Amino acid sequence: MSMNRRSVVKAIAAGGALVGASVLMPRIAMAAWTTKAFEAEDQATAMNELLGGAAEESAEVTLKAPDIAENGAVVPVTVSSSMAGVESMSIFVENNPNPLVAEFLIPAGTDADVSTRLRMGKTSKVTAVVKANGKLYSASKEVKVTIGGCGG
Amino acid sequence: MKKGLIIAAALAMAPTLATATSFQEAFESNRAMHGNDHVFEWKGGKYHTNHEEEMEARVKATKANAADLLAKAKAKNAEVAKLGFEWKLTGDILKDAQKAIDEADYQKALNLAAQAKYHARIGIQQYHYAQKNWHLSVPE
Amino acid sequence: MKIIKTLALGLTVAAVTQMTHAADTGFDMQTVDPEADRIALQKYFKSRFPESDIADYVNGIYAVDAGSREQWEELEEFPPYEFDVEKGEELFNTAFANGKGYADCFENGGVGIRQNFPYWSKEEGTVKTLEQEINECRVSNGEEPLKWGKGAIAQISAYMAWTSRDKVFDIKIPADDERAKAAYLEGKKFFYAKRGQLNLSCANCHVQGTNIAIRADLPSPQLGHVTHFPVFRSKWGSLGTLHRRYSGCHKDSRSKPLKPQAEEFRNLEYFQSYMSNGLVANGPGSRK
Amino acid sequence: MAKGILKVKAKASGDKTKVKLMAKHIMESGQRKDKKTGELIPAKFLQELKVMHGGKEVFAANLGTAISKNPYFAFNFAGGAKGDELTMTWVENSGATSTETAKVK
Repeated sequence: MSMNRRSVVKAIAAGGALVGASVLMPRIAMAAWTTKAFEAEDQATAMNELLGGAAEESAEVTLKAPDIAENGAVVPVTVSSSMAGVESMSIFVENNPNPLVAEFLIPAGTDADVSTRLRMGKTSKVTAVVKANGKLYSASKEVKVTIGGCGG
Repeated sequence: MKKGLIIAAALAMAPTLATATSFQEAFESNRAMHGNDHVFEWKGGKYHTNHEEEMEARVKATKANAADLLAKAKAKNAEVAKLGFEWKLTGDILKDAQKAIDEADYQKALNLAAQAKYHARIGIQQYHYAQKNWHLSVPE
Repeated sequence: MKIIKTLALGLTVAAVTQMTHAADTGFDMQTVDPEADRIALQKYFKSRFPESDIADYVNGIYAVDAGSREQWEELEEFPPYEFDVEKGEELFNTAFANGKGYADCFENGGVGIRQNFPYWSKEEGTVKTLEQEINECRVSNGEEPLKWGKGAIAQISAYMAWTSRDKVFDIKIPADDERAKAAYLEGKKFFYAKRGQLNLSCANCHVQGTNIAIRADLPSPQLGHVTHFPVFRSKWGSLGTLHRRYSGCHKDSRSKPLKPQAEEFRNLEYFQSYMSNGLVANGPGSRK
Repeated sequence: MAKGILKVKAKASGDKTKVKLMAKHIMESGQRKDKKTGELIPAKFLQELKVMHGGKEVFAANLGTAISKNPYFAFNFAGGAKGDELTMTWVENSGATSTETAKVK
């Protein structure tokens, strides 16, 4: 997962405007933020750019998300897996403008169990992809986003 | 014969429809079903389904007439505002009416002013209804 | 439209038949009985939602709707208002230019007193709310008043609510001042009066309409309505005061909202808070 | 130290440490329009977050614009004791970055 050229350029440009090297350092030390994956507009491309392939559904991946989101701006989601050797867990919202929401890197010793809150523009399938022992496994769920009546 | 049937039906459905025999109810249901400019019969008389404000707007579309109706609408809205029952959109409708006058679209101004005045009148009605009947919605 | 009218008519007629039962809760100065109202309201919700515990109504809609409760509990794992409570504490403890502070304006230094608001002020002959007194504190110390709806005033109010968590609401209607009872009655009347283009009263949605979807929103129960304010609403993406919510609700019925802290709104808050007597203060809250 | 944007609740329980953290950040998606000007508000969001404990990485995330305003994450890691320090480093898409610390309770 090497840093692609565009994000290096962006990092240098931004870093240069701030404090230079000291700002840049931790960025390089971190796992790269994959521009192509995060900016992809369809899920298959995003998944391929991020993880290098498609995932197969697995009962060992658990995606906890509401059936009907109270508010699309804050949808609580938990991804977990009972598998050993989990390296990363990623979340995709198929109908968002950019389907890739986040990628969590799970070092050895950390549970494959992460909660977060995400934005959904409209009703969509939400997919969690777990990378374990170099393979990709997924679980999906449809989350409905509705328009409220009480705007005030 | 036909009339008798209707009355029988109304009685059968009482009390839900009991008050529907008032002129107000006859007017509202005809208005809801047929819109404005519809003629209906009630207790032997013939009536149209237009709001009084719609009739007020049926004057020559001149600047003076539009300004006159707008002034009346504003006064009515001030009245309902004082009672705390002003509707949300009325202020903007009044503004749009003024804009239409400024753009010399007097028919549009008349229609908007009539709409605003209607809103204000119903708001006042709401206030008086609430004074008398608010307690009816208190649950047991 | 017609259907709605007919329905409304049906409801009105149904309400008339109830009137004889409801009459003992009082609709005028002679008969109004706040304590009877409060007990009647609790009974109403107990019969509507037998599974829900009365004490749980401080959690609003989540007391009666399991589906949204689960998401709310996830949010409460790390509530979105925590930054605001922190900021509120900082603001609360920042001295005014004259060296005094909010603590000087309130009983017990402003700590643990949320449950006593609003209260009837005999001297001023009006209902006083917490936000009102926060601003009065500022003005009397030579500071500019804060805007009512959101921002600093909501944060200070949130901090004060935070220090009052689990204290029991005990709103009093002094028997020696008829005007207090009149203010309560006005608040009650406001709550039950239909208004706006949609011809809705607060009660239509928050008593009869509790947990019945308005498009995708489930109206909260009137019981416990005020206990958790100020509230961080996901819809707002920020913290807001009770009167900000009143304005919003008012707009939703297509009324032109009254100004925050208008006498009508303060009377409404007085009535609603009295209805929550016996429940605990649990503000600030998070809502959808 | 300048006040950070992270609020961390880390609690050691048994052989694990449970971490819940929230960042005070707008997470501007770049897809919202300014209500007044009608122009798109440029994206401004947290892109990366890393949590270290005792020199070892225990959590890292790469984030997109669909993470909610005031991003929230919860996870558990093995080890950790009351009083230990966690070090969090975040990077914004602007390139701005900072490192903050918090204690395990």
